[in-house]
Amino acid sequence: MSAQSLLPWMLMVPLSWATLMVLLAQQRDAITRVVNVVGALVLVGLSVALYAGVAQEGLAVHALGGWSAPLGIALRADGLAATLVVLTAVVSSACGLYAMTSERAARTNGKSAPRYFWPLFWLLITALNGIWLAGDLFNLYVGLELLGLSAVGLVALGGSEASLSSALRYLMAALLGSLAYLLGVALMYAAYGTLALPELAELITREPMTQLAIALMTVGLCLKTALFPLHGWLPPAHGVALTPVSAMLSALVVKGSFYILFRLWFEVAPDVVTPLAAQGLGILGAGAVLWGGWQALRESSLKMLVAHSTVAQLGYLFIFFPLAVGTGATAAALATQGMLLHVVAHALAKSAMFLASGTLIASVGRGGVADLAGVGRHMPMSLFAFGLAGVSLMGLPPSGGFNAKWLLLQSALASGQWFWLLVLLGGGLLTAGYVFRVFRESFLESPDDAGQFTKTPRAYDLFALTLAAMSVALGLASRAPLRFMTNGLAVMAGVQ
Amino acid sequence: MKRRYRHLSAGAVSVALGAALWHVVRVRPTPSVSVASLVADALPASGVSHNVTAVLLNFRSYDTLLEVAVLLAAAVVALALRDEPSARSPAHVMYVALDAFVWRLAPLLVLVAAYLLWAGSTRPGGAFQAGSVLAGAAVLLRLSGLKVTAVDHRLASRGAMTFGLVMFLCVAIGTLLAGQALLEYPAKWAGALILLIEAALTISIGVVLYSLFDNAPQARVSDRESERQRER
Amino acid sequence: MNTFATGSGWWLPLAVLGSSLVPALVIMLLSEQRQRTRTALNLSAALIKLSLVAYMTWSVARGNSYELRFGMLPGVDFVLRADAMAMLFAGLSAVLWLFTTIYAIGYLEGSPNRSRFFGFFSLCVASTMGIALAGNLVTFLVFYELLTLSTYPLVVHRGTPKALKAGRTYLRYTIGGGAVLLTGVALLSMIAGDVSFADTGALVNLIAQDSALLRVAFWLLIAGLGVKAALVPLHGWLPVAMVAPAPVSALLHAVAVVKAGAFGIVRVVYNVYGVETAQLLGLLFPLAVLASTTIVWGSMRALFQTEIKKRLAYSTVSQVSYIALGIALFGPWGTIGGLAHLLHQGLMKITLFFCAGNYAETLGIHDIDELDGAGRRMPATSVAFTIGAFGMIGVPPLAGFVSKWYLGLGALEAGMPWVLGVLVLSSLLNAAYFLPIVHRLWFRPQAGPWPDERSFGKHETSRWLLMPAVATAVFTVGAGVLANLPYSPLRWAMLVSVRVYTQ
Amino acid sequence: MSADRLYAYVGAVLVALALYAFLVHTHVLRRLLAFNVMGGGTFLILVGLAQDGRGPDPVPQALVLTGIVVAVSATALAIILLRRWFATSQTTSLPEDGSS
Repeated sequence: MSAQSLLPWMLMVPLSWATLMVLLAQQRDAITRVVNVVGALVLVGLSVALYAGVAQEGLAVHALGGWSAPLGIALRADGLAATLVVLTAVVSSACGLYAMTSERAARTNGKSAPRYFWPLFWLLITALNGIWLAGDLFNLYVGLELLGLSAVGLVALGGSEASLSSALRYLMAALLGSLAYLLGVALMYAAYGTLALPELAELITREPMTQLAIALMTVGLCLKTALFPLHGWLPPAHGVALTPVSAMLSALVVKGSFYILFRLWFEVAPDVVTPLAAQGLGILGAGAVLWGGWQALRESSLKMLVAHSTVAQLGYLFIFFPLAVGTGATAAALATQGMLLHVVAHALAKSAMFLASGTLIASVGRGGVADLAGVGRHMPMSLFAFGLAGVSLMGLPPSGGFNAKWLLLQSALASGQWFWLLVLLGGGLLTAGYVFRVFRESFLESPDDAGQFTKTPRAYDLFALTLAAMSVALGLASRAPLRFMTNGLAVMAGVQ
Repeated sequence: MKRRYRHLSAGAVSVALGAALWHVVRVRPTPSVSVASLVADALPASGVSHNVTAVLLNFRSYDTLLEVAVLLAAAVVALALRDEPSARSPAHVMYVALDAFVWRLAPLLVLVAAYLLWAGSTRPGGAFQAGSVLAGAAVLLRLSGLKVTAVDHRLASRGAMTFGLVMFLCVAIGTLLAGQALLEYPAKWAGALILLIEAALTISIGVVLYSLFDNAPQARVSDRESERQRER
Repeated sequence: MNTFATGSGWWLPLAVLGSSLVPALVIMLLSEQRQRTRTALNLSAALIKLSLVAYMTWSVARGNSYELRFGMLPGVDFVLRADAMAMLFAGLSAVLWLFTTIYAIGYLEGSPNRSRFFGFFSLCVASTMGIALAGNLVTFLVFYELLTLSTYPLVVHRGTPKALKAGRTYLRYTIGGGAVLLTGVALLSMIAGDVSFADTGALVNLIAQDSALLRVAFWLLIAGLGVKAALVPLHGWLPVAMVAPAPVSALLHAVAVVKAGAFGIVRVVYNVYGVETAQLLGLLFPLAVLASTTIVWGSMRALFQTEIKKRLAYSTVSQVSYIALGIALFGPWGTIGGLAHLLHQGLMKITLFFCAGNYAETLGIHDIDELDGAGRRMPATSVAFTIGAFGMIGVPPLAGFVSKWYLGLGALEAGMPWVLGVLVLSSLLNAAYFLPIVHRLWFRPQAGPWPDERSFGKHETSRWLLMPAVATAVFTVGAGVLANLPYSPLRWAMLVSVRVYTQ
Repeated sequence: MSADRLYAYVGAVLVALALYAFLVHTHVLRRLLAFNVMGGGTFLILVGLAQDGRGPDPVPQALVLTGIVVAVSATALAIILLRRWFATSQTTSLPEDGSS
């Protein structure tokens, strides 16, 4: 099965599973569990096969419907897309298994698990794979919508009043963002007559309609990636949702719109975007790092703390723009490698942290950070998983987060922009502030903690630990994956 | 944000956007690529004679596939947030004229839907328009108090909702298994396959759009109010 | 550069690291009751590590070296290399870790959270080994930060609000220092690419165009390392961290954390910059001044402390700067003095901490004025304490004297006679704050009942606690008297110094 | 000034007006209506600009069809969430916007 023939299966499998799950919604727990596990295994297997295929054959392109690009839509998979597909498969499988375990645990002690979780779960994965592999501007729009709606649905499944209001706020932001993006697509089609990304990359010139289109798309995608000051919708949505849902939202969903922004700025229209605009995004990113960190420091609920940390960590991704636009080839290459490694390392670490936090909250019974006193003795492994994930988020070695911060630092130094160096370091210290704040609470030995911790399934720790360990292991060997991820990217042309 | 401040900033942003769009629209773009001509050339091989339907269900059929998934996502969330049967009140609106006409009108509407579906291959029409007409008919029947089976958690209703997507997937996976590219219909079967998909989609879209109307939570203020009073 | 591990005998450094990483994870998973398995695992890990390090030291002395290298980052390799300098610190750590493990097993008898403690304890030794064996600056940084992460849970092990507050200060210093060190390493890597410890002096040809950046990078590195090496303005965390249990404070002050900082400074001056380049850039003199002020400042503050562990903490602040002073004295004698003191101070200080722990554990003594007449009650511990104290003062023929002697020679050779004055002054100050304690131990009658006495039958204290203290005291005497034996600390320091200066 | 160009101008005005309404109103249903009007304006621009001086082009019309279906499902989802939210909290605006 060549990579080119594997591409459509990356979409057909999750979409078929989503349909299957709608039909199986009423069946007994055992059947849905088996089907889901099989689905996860097939998804991971196929994505690894795609990764290997792209590694051998390079760029894989699949013309859908047999129609070549400007007429039909093409699925494209380069190193970056293949890596993100594997990342999606791994993180969503871990979150899915976590959700399955919590469903079984909820059923055993009488509570009812939210119905119709699984169709939305598989639709979310379809949308993500659709976005990573898309080669067409309008197809990205439909992918973004599917991503937005299934994510909002998953947040709303929480059932509480707070989850409804945050789902509604999330939907409002998502809709506005998609419309801004669609307006940009409309202008691009009017100006160039085609929607296929490779064709657009060749045709594009710097003229008012294109600049307005790129600006609109950037605003829309920044709103969907919750860049500071447009981040208001993210903390409540990620903080209130079910644990596996918030893990997938923070790790993958916000990265989808960022991935499109990266493709737009660096693959399609590198010479339309101005260094000034990039500095603007960088300053907003710096604002996100500082504001998100500050909010996380003062947050009293654990999951909201982790959600604010997402806002802060996304700020790092936007600091990449001033380091890569209008700077030398080496600085741009280092910044790109740093940013892409941060996308992967953050996805692994943040999902591990959310799963670990969910386990701690389930065991303590209350969601506050202050309520964690003495949990260190009863739930050592979840705390250890939280710690490992914290190490990667803080950018302390050995971890993927550290390597990403290292590359961004090198790029800041190579391009002589000292300001971003200070922001990166300051962000790391802020992150250390709120991660160790959680540790300080949980190491505290409260005398009266005589067994008021409820028993939680041991499997929870396994999933959180695996993801956290992968993020740390990435720290030891990130040269090969990075080389694979970045070859063929336009921004790396100068260095390869 | 104080109200006045909010108005001013919103006004500024909208005026800026409007002005930018206006400025950009004034100049007539001259793109070098014309996909319209490509569509015209490839139309004979698409299995339908109407170019929009050809684009929708052959050249860019992948978009349509994802779009049906979007519809299904909304329907699934509607099902998940559906009121328990006990809390559902029969939305019965007493319009004498409506009652008199509706049971004569319904078969006509179904006929119109069938026509729209059939016309899709040669003239503007197709699955979405036909599905909407069907859903409209169902809503009219529901409003006039006639007993329309609810789209609830039963397998039958969930089956009907996903029927269109299932057929679409079967065709798509079929093309893959036959060694073709995804959704690459064999030349001589293209027309038939498109019609098959369209028919299945019509039913599913009708059911989904009706379920989006029917499953919306009833906002009966009465007992909700008392419940919130006790809560405070 | 292929990414697979390369270099001769690459598995040996990995085995040394693995001998503490693997037990760390296994112990973490052990349930609290499995006390015997945990002790067996700890001791066997320490013994395996000791034998591996001994073998490597023996073969490194014969000239061959071991290296593990693979691609960690674009443009940066993960390198573990066993050269003479590495075995110096690795040897010290392996030996003292064995004793600290034994001591910790005895000390934590019956207290909660021991699996967590020993898990992070082994993680800590793994990072110390990593620091010793690191082959380039980035690998050193990786293990340097891992040390911070693995020591924090040990400092806050007791879980009391006081311990957590100390932990917070500890973190503020070490994480801040880490960020400064990271900036220095990043800056240096930008200028000179992947900075390896093997090809020292590579920076000399860079002096021409960016000597200013080299200076900035040097002081960033020294500031980052100075936090853990407790140089004056950055030593605040050390006394505060005394709230931790005794084996942890012994570990922090004699073996791991403080030495890591000092060893880092050694690596930066000798292997990163090379002594000649540092001299050319005029970096050694300010370093000597900084070290001297720390020595005097530490001793002064130690005078006024009333608690035993606080006094020992400030004594460490001053003693570690001897090492920095030795390095800053340009010339082989200064190097020998500095490196020898790195080993000797480890032996002496750990003896003192073991004894302080024994007093606290068996008699409940925490303050100096409660020590009256303890010599009679706990003779063996008090003899060990006295040996340690005399060693610190520099009384011949103990280890302390040897290193101070060579430091003196180095000062003369480097043309900085005022350093001799500093050495003499600090020795007097050492005497001023150690002799009163020794006097109380032996010549003062016991004044009333011991604060919280625990009897151990006919032994003065539990064997687990006594044996390490006595052993390290014997080592201190040995390092002094038998200084000329082939594998003594002094000879090894000479070997390293020869290799540094002939490269 | 061909008819298509007129659609584009009208679309631009609609988008601006709808954006103003979307940002100003706190009642979620009003914001939804604004969203639909803005969608309409965008579709007008999409078809108007693409066909300005080049005759009817099926691709933008197909895109508009897809866009409409997506807009319908998004609006339906928003209404369902709003009614469920109203049922539990008796307010028609989001918490931070305050009741108006």
